[in-house]
Formats: sequence, structure tokens, C-alpha cells
Amino acid sequence: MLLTIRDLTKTFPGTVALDGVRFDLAAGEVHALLGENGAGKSTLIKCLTGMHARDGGQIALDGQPISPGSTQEAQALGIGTVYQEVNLLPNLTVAENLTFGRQPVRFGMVSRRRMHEEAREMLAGYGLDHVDVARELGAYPVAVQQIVAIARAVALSGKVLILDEPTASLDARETETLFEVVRGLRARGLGIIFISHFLDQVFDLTDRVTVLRNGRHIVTAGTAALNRVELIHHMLGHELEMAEARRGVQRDGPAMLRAEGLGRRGRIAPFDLTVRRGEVIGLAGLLGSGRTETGDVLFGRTPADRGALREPDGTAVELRSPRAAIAAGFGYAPEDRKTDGIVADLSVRENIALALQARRGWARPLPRAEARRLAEDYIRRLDIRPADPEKAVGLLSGGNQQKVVLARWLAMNPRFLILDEPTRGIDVGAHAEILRLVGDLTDAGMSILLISSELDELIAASDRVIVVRDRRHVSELVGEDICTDRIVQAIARPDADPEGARA
Amino acid sequence: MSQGLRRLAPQLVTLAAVVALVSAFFPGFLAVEIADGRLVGSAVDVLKRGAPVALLAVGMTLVIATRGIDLSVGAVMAICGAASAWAVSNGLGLGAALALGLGAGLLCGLWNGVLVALFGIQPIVATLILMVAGRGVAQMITEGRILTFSHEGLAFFGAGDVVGVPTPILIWIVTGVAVGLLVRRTALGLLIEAIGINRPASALAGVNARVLLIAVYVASGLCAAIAGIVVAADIRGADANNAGLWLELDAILAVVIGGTSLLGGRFSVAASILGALVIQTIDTGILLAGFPSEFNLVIKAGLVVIILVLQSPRLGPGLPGFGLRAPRAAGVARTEKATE
Amino acid sequence: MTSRLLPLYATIAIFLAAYLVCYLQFPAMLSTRVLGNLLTDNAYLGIVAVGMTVVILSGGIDLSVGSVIAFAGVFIAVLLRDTGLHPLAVFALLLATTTAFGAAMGGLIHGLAMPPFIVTLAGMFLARGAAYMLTIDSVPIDHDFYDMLRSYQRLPGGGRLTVIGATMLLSVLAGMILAHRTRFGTAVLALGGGAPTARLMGVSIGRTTVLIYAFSGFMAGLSGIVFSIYTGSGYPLATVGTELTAIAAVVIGGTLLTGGSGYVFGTLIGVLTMGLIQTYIVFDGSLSSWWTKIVIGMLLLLFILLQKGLLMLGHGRGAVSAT
Amino acid sequence: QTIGFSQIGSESGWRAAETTVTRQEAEARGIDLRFSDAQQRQENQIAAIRSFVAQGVDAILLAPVVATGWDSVLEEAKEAEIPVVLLDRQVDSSEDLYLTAVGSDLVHEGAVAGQWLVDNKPEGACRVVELQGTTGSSPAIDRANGFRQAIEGTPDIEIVRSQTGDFTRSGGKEVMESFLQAEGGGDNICALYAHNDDMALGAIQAIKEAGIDPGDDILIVSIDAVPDIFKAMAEGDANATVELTPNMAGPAFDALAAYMADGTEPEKFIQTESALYTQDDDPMAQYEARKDLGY
Ligand SMILES: Nc1ncnc2c1ncn2[C@@H]1O[C@H](COP(=O)(O)OP(=O)(O)OP(=O)(O)O)[C@@H](O)[C@H]1O
Ligand SMILES: Nc1ncnc2c1ncn2[C@@H]1O[C@H](COP(=O)(O)OP(=O)(O)OP(=O)(O)O)[C@@H](O)[C@H]1O
Ligand SMILES: [Mg+2]
Ligand SMILES: [Mg+2]
Repeated sequence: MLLTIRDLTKTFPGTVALDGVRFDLAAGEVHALLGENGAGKSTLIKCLTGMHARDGGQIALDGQPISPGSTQEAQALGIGTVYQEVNLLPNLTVAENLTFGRQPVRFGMVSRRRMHEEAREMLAGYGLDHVDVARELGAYPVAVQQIVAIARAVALSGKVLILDEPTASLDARETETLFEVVRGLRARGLGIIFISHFLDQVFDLTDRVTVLRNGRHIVTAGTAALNRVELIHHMLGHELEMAEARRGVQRDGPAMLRAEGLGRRGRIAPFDLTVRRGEVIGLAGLLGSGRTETGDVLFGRTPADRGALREPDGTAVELRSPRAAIAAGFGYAPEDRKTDGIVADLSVRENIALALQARRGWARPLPRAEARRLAEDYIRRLDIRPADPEKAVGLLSGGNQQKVVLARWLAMNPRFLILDEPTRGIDVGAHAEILRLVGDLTDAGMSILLISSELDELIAASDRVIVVRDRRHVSELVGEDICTDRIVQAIARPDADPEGARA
Repeated sequence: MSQGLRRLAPQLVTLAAVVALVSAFFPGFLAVEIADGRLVGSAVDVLKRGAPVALLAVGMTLVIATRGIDLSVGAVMAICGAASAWAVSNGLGLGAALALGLGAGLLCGLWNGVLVALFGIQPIVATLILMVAGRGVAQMITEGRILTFSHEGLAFFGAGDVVGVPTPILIWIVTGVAVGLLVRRTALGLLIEAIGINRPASALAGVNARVLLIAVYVASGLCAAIAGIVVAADIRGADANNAGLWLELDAILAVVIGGTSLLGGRFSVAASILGALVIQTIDTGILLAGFPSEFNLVIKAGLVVIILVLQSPRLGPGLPGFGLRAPRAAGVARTEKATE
Repeated sequence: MTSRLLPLYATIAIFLAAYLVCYLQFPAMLSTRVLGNLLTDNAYLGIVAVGMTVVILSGGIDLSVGSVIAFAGVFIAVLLRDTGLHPLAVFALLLATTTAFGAAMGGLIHGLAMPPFIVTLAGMFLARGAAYMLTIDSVPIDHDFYDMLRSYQRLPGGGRLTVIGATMLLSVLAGMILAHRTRFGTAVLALGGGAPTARLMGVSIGRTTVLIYAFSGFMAGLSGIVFSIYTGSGYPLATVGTELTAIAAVVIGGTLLTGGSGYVFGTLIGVLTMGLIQTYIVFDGSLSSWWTKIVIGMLLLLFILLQKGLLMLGHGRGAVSAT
Repeated sequence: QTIGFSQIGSESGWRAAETTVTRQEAEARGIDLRFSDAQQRQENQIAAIRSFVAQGVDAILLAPVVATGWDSVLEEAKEAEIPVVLLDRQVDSSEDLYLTAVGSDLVHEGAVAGQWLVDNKPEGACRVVELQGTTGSSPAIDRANGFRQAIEGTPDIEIVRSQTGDFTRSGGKEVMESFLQAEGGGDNICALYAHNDDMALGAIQAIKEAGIDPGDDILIVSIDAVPDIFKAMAEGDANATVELTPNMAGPAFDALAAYMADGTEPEKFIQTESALYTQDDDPMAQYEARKDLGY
């Protein structure tokens, strides 16, 4: 075995994150690490690479016990990692990020020319030829950043490559590129740990699977020997009740909002959109196509500079700021939960009550008992773990943080809710739970704008799908047209954009 | 209630330790007697002399909770003291004097708040501007001299007493309790903490970050105004050059000793006031102990370092009473930096 | 590439424009004499600001530098007076002391997870207090070697390029190389971009923090040497508040106080801008004490607002962020 | 005629008065005065002098913030043939670098104050507390020394406590409060020596608030002769002050005029009088005479 982990234990105050976990990684395999949100996957990785000090257990690489104290030491041992949360430094250039710590040096000074050359070489094969390595990383979209992070980790990993949810913000094409690279590395004899909530990808890419649940090792098996249902059963400890697709349930509620030529220069071209009561509108498109921008304009985050949003009776809805939008009964769960969603040091209770409190105004505090009831209610309904309303949100696992942000908006009971990638980083169980919730909410009359990169999800949940391309709403699909082929077709439109052809 | 006490425990222990230390050098430190119907004693002096820093610390706590800092409070003290002194020495009466002083503080706070919240200037720089220019404004009011007055009504705020208790003590207690109640009995505290921890996310949740930011700087300006009036009333004169000089640093120190992080977020007004008392006890203790003046700074620096080391979250668990500060979630998922 | 450089260009443009305005009002401002003075008079500030830039780039702050400069002056003066050591030996001792002092602060900041603002504030009290303990008097420095250090190169037009002015330019150059051309510099920027991320990237946070504050301590020591050459004495009350001037210069130079973005060369421009303001006020000579303060504050504000304005124009769009 | 004036700052009422008087004197002589406020910083003063030189003024007045460190900039002025006159404080540079110095002898001031106490102390032992100026500033050092020299031969007088009050009123008041606490509520103190009047005025308030009678129970002697101390004297709260005249510029301008007219070299030190004022010198009249000088 390339890497063996035995009896790994890690406790945080109030949480046993890992409880005697074992894990093996062979050279030349891709090993999936699976489990619900908060199962302990990221913690396992962090203990392995020295980010967290482990409480107990042994780790051996090539039979030698190792105990890296920092990412640096892990890298020196040949373990390259793409972490789930923070990855790279947006204020440094792409080249600096890629070669960080190993920049080519001459006479003590970094040779920019050679650094840029090296960086370009490292990026070769990822389809990022258009990226200027001398520009700051922050100038590029998340997807590019994610791939840069992967390229860096690949270059650093002599023996082991760890990918913690690398595909969460990638689209299909980029995911495929990544998989090609991973397969190449596997062929070269590397061991690869792959964490993901996308089971399709797991079956597509990996050789073996290890499932964690509540910090315990549940099973390790060859991927081919498992089927989807078994796998989910291992992860959840019970069967998954699937939410049925909405198609056919078609609703024609009365129009509730009408956008007329709403747009903002440089962000999103003017678009018309009618939102009906109780319907789910899906927004499909490639990364950077302008979906988030649509949401931003509708919520007043980047106020529109043209057009208007009107009530059915013709009065304009004021959308100059998020506050105005909230006052108009809107809600918005943003795409980037870490920077725009959670307030890390506040407790789960306070995070859930935050928007409600902001709407009530500072002078009318939400009684503590009421806030607690609210928090406990949503902790139960969304299965937020650990179920402690007083825990600081920043200490929750990624997926659970996402649920807290959702709970904040559900507690507001808005009439129009914008969900930008609500299921990113969320496990299968919660995924289904959220989709079911979307169904329940619309039944109760709420309208939802759903932005998602997962076509299956869009198809399952939407009454209508609007396709966005190059910051423009290009087509609208309803009824039977809502299917993968039609959407992909509309997104790609080969004649316009031959390069991004197959999504 | 017990939770509140737990939050204050490190500060209370620190204060007790410093008091014990000073008492070792000056045994009569805690003795309080009643002379001419008023309380006198070193401990009373500490409470009285601590008033300016305690008042500044109240406002500074709110500003720091929003991840800001207010370097201008010393200069604002000078301006407001000067404005009040100017008013009484021009025969305007007590009401006008207080109104002018507080009004000046409000304007200064508004100025800072607008620069920070609307123009997006970083707090250190924004308030540095008023720190430099403000003292000039104060000097302009007093024309460079010490503007003395003999108005008993105004002097009462610095040198008077109510049933034997010096007025400055009552003023900071009342201000502290009022602000403490205001932020904790309403949702202000929560909202301030939220924008301090993650302003973009809070704004997106509908928190009116701009107005709140301006409000905390205004609060800080008002606290500085009260402190400025107390100081001017104390010496019956506005000393534009020296009133509040470098007190902003003491106030910030008080907030930090009080356990509020300079990175914003969770705060406690009461703990900051305790921090101010710790600093004043050290200052008074140095005076009482009778060391030569050139040792003052070294002693103060040494004690501050020791206190900070003992309160450090990294050393916490080993020492009873300390390290009770909750581990920050910062390491896990804090927004790195408020992008502009 | 450009977006990071934009604040730098804005700073340079504003400085040149301001110089033009001054020149139009007082033609003597464009003499080599004034230019030479700008370098000499701000040499100590420039040097310490280079150290401050590195600290600020890492997301920290160093409030101790003003006191350290004063300490350095007193240290040199007292040692030269009381011992037979050669100035160079004293310089070496001093630089070792201030560097160690900086390193100790860096160690505390990292080791205790305390904010730099507070640790260096304590350092500020401590260094000033240490200066007092050496002497409370101002001590003149009388040494032949110092006369040599005070030599200068005459420029056409009566100006002088002094040794200390040249030292400042060299320090800026060294700072530019360190911050922008070495692995250490990248690590500093990484730290400024966010410590947790930097840690994930393999930056040794503790080592880097210690080195950063040690560097700042070293530069403060060097600045103290230059200051002692400039004034030919040591005085424990010298350079009170210089840390704030240095911070203002760094910020005017286009470095973000939050860290992670900025240029050492911009700091040079920031320092010269502060010097220009000072010179302009002296040339004008009509401001009372209080108007001097108010005008300095307003000019600072003007520079910062102009910079913001230019940046916005450069980005080609208005307020982007939501509140 | 253009003359540059590098002033230390405006840290005290006395200094503000000096600035005012200098301006008045310049105006009376038709001099174009270029004023520069150095905000207590020597480096600013040096830079200002260099700018004056670059500007080509006819003469420079310098009130040096500290005694040391002026050699090179004074040399520069000398090279440019611009005479420099020092005001109110000395420098330790060679005498040929400046035309003359106008000022009072700080040590002498302290000595005058000390002598007054020697002459007026009550019978028996006298425990004195001292409010020092800003630690490290030359007036604080010299005034402390002068006072000690004067009381040296009088074993009855003992300085029991000495702390800095930073030359400010509030500093004086705060430190005096702790002195009173430390010295048995003030019963053990016979006299207070303050390095300037402002601190004395602050201390007087502290003494009054402690229920003691300043001027009688505790003798008060200080230096500067600012208007407010005369008021206190008139009310019997203060006993004596040593004058430091703010009119240093008058003699300086006269010396400069003579020098420029025919090259008359003035004396190197033009000492102003350190007059002693007590309650017997009609303090109210003194107050009226001074109150509009910008103190
Ligand atoms: N620094 C920490 N302090 C306290 N608790 C923590 C900390 N980090 C993680 N936890 C807890 O440890 C448990 C495991 O978290 P971990 O991040 O490993 O989950 P995960 O399997 O990666 O989940 P996800 O799929 O949501 O990313 C969670 O209950 C989490 O709340
Ligand atoms: N400051 C900026 N300057 C220039 N372009 C920017 C800036 N910020 C974002 N963009 C561009 O806007 C797009 C935003 O990326 P993002 O991936 O969020 O787009 P999106 O339309 O919301 O797609 P998705 O929702 O799938 O992520 C990217 O294409 C990025 O290049
Ligand atoms: Mg995870
Ligand atoms: Mg998006």
C-alpha cells in the first residue's frame, strides 16, 4: 500500500470528527472518499496533511510512519492537496500561485521569465491557453481558479494527490478535462484521493470507495462492486426517498412579477422575465455566462441601470439595494457561501435569525427564545449537524454552512427566492431534502429562481428553464423541452461558439 | 447572568491582580475615606481618572466590533472640550455649552463615519485625518491658548460630586450602562457584530451596514465628546494641545485587554471598561509608587505585555480564569478580508 | 497586470501634478536644492517606510518604529560617548538589537496569536522607555566618522545629494527587490492575502512573521542611524508619531492597509508627497500653528480621495459592491 | 525683508504667546515673517530651515526643540550667508554657526524659584513635591537642576516626590492628586515646585479639592508667569512665579537690524530677565497686562 491510515482519531470541542478511521490508498488507484456533510472527510484530509494535529492513530507512506506538521512538510513528502475551502491567493498572479514556494531563483532573485514559462508548462493540458499567467488570479472566474489549484497540486504531488470536492464549481467540460489529467496521473502510478458528492463522477472515475459516517469508517469496496443504492445506503445509513420530478405538474399561477428590459451594462444584457406565483424558474448556462448576474440584478446587489421590475398592477418594485429587495419580499442565497453567506463567528441561531432581525429593525429584537425555536426547527428540517444552535457557523462543515444560509432565507418566508447553486457541496441526502423543500415551498405559493450547474437538478425542479449565454438570456424552455439535450443545445449553439461546443 | 460573568472573568482577574500588585507597593491603595462629605482615596482617584479612557473605550468598542478603529478620539476630545469652554466663556450658558460640545462630537463622528462607510476609506487612514486636523480645529477654537472658565455648572462635570461620588465616575458608569443596555437589549449588538465579521454577507442579509457603520463612529464621537467635556471641566479650561493626547492608544488598549478582537466581531462594553480601569490602575500605581518618571513607560509596557500574554488564547487552557474566550471560528471559514 | 499597478500610477500622477502646482506658485520649488532637500529631509522616513510597507503588505502594522528610531539615536550617542567603540561597531550592535527586537515582536504576534497593532503598541512604549532609561538628555554625537557620513555630492544648481539621501534610495531599491523579486516577498504578499490560505499554500507563517517584523526592526534601526547622522545627536523624545507618518506615506503610496497589494516604489512616492506637503507649507509660511495641522489633514484627504477617484475611473465602473 | 521663523509648535500657552508677540514685533518693523510650525519635531525644524535657505530668506529665527543636532543645517545656512538667531533655547553647536541667541537661562530660572523657597519656607523641615516637565525636555532637566542647586545649602528642604506632569494642567492635577494620596492626604507637604505655571494651576485645583488651602498650607512656586497664575496669586492660591518673557523676537530683530546695517556682531547670548513675581507685585495688574498676548 502506498498510504495507510490506522485508528485515526480527531475530536473538536463538542464533536468527534473522526473516530478510529482506517483508510488505504494503493499506488495507481483513484480512491473515492464519501460521506454526508460533516462525516469527517475534510477533517481526515487535514489530519493527513498536518493542517490539524491528530489526537491519535498512525499514518504511513510507503511503509514509513509519517507525521507532517504542515502543508509544506506534506508537500515535501510528495502529497499534493486541493483543499475544499480556501485554495489560492487571488492577490498573487497565476504564475506566482502555481510556482509558489518553488519559484525559479537566480542570484537570490525570482526570475519572472522562467517563472512564467514554468507556469505555462504546468497549465498545459488543462485547456487554459487563454489565461495570462502574469495577471492576478482574482481576475479570473472561480472555475479557472479551481483548475489552477489543481494544476498546482498535481505538480506538487510526487506520490499522492488529494482532491477535496474539486468539481463543485466546474462545469461538465472542465470536469472532463480534470478527469483526463487524473487518469494520466493514475497511469503514472500516483495514488489519488477524490472527494465528491457527485456519485456519477465517482462511478465514472474511481477504482475504490471508502465511506465515512459520523466520523466512523463504514465500508471500503471496489467501485465496480457497488451500485448507487447501496452506496447511498452506506452513506446515509438509510434509503433515500427521491423527490419526484415536477415536470407534468405544470403550474400556471398568476403572474407575480414582471421584469421589463432589466439589465446592467457590462454585467447582463437587458432581459424580460415573468415570474408566476408558485413556480420554479431554472437558470442554465456555463460558468460565467451571467446567471449570478441575473440574480444580482434582481436582488439589487448590483442595481440595474435600465429597465424595471413591476408588480402585476404595474407599480415598479424598487431594487436599489438588497434591503429594498428584502422589503419587497425577496430573498437571495448567494453562490459563495463563505464570503457572501455565513457570518462565521456568529452562532447558527444568530445566522438563521439575521435577515429576519435586519428586517424587523434594530429596535425590535427577536426574542431569544423565539430565535432558538426557529433555529431548532430548521436544524431539524434541514438536518443541520451538529444540532447545536449555539455553535459558531464557521465551525460547521461546508455543506452544513450552506444549509444554514438556506435556513436564513426560508425563515424570512419571502414571496420570491433566488437560490444560486443551493446544493453546491451538499450531500445526496440533503440534496434530495432541499429539492423536496423547494417543492413544498412553491406549493405554498413561493416563487423560486434556481441557478444551478447541475442539469439533472434543474430539470427535476424547474417549471421553466431559461438559458443564459454570454451575459444574455438566449432561450426559454418549458414542458417537454426541459431535458438535457435541449438545454445543452441551447447553451452550446455550435455556430456561435465553436470552442465551447460540447458542454 | 453567569454567562456574562464568565465573559468578564479574565478582565476581573487581571484587575484584581493589578490592584494587588499596586497595593503591594502602596499599601493604602484600597483605603477609602470620607472627607468633607466626599469619597477620597487612591481607588476613588483611579475610578475618577479612568473616566476619559473608560468613556473612549465604550465608543471604541463599538467601532472595533465593526472591524474599524478610531484614531481621532483624542483630537475629538480636544475639539469638544474647546467648544464647551468657548461657549461658557462667551456667556452662552450650560445648556448651550453641552449642546455645542456634544454636537461637535456628533459631527466629528459623522465625518469619520461618512469617510469610512460612504467613501470606503480604510478606518485607520480616515480617522488619522481627523486625528491630525482635529487638534488644529481645537486650537483654532481656543486660539492656541488654554481657554479657562470659571463656570461652576460646567466644572461640575469634572470636579463635582453627587452624594460624595465624583461626577466623572457617575458619568462613565451611566454611559457604559446605557450603551451596554442599548446594544444588548436591542438587536444593535448582534447587527454590529455581524457587519464586523462579514460585511458583504450581512449587507446581503439586509443589514443596513452603511448606516450602522456611520452610527458607531457617531457613537464614538459622542463618547469622545463626553470625555472631552469631563477633561475640560476637570481643569476648568480647554487645553487644545494636550487634552486627550495619545488617549486613543490607551482606549484601543483597553478594548483589547477587554478581549474584543481588533478583527471585529464579538464585543463586550463592560469588559472594555474593565480594561480601561486596568490601565488607569497601572498609571496611578506608577505615580503612587514613586519611581522616577523615566521608568513610567517601561513599567507600563512590561505590565501590558504580561497581561496580554496571560490573556492570549494560545496560552489559555493552562491558566485558571483565563483563556475563556471562545476559540474563534476564524481559522475555519472566516471571510478573509472585506474586499472593497 | 494593470489592475494591481493602477494605484501606483495614480500615486505618481498625483505627485507630479501636485509638484507642478507647487512650482507654478513658487518657482524655487523646482531647484535641485529643494529636490535634494526632499531626499535628505525624508531619508529616515523613507527608510522606515520601506520596512513598514513590507509589514503592511503582510497585513500587519508596526507602531513601534518611531520609538525605535529614537532609541537608536540615543543608543548610538550614548555608546559613542561612553565607550571607545567605532561607529561602525556601534551600528552593527544597534542593528542587531533592533532586528532582534522586531523579531521578538514578530514572535509574540505569531506565538500568542495577538494582533500586531497591540504587540507593536507595547513595543512602542517599551522602546521609548528604553531610550529614557539610557538617558533623558539629548546627547550630541561628535566623531570624525560622522563628519564623513555627512558629506554630500553637489548637484548643479546648489543642491546636495547626501549620503543619507542616497542610503534612502538604496533602501527603497533593496525593498523593491525583497518585496517583489524574492520568494520571501511572495510569501509576504501571500500572508497579506490571508493567513489561513497562505498556510495551505505552504508558507511557514511563524517564520515569515518573525522575519517580517525583524526586517521592519532592522529598517527602523537603519533609519535611526540615518536620523542620528541627520541630527548629529540622540534624543529620547525624537520622532514621536513617526509611525503614523510612515503609515500615511505607505497608504498614499497605494498600498492597501489590509495587506496583500502594493508597491515599495509607491511608498517612495508617498514619502516624497508628505515631504512636498511639508515644503509647500514652509514656502507659504503664512499658516498659523493650527492651520498647519488642518491643512496637512486636508491635503492628506485630498490625496486619498483623488487616488480613489482615479482608481474608479481606471476600473471604468462606479460603485460595484453591494453596500 | 523676509525672515523665516521656525517655531517648535504650539504645545503651551506660553509658546502661543511667543508666536503672537513675534508676529506683532515683525509687523511693527515691516518684516515679512515666514512662519513654520514644527509640531514638536526636530526633523520638521531642520527641514523648514533648509526650505528657508532654498527660498533665500534674509534671516532665520529658530526656537530649537532640543539642544543637539543642529550643526549641519546651521552650516548650510552659514554657507548661504543667512544669519540665524536662536530664540529662548540654546543649542550646543559651535558659536560661529549662529549670530546670537536670545533667551533666558533655564537653570537660572529654576535657581530663582528655589531661592524664593529657601527665603520663604516656614520654620523647620520642608517636604517639597516637584512637578516636572516632559521627561527629557531641556526645560524639565534644567529647571530641575537649577532648583536643586538653589536649595542645596538648606538641609531643611527635601524633595520627596518628583513626577512628570508633561507641562499640562491635567497632568499637573492628576499627579498632584496622587502626591496628596501618597503624602498622608497632603499634610506632609510643605511646598510644590512646578516646572511651569500650567501644571501648578492644575495642582492648585487638586489641592483645593482635597480641602487644603494652596498658597498657605502648601506653598506654590512655578515658572513662566502666564496670566492665569497671576489670577491665582491674586486669590492667594499661588505664591511665586518666575517670568519667562515671550518677547524674545524684539531683541532678536534689533540685533539682526544692527548686524545687517553695518555688520555689528551682537553678543552671543542676549539673556532676558528672569524676574520673580510674588503676591506682593499687584498680580491683578500683571494679569491685565498679559491677558491679550495670546497665552
Ligand atoms: N475547526 C473545527 N472546530 C470544531 N469543529 C469542527 C472543526 N472543523 C470541523 N469540525 C466538525 O467536524 C465535523 C467534520 O467536518 P468535516 O469538515 O470533516 O466534514 P466533511 O465530511 O468534509 O463535510 P462536507 O461534505 O460538508 O465538506 C463536523 O461536524 C464539523 O462541524
Ligand atoms: N471584477 C471583474 N472584472 C471582470 N470580470 C469579472 C469580474 N468579476 C467577475 N467577472 C466575470 O464575471 C463572471 C462571474 O463568474 P461566475 O462564474 O460567477 O458567473 P455566473 O454567470 O454567475 O456563472 P455561474 O453562476 O455558473 O458561476 C466571470 O466570467 C468573470 O470573468
Ligand atoms: Mg468537507
Ligand atoms: Mg455564478
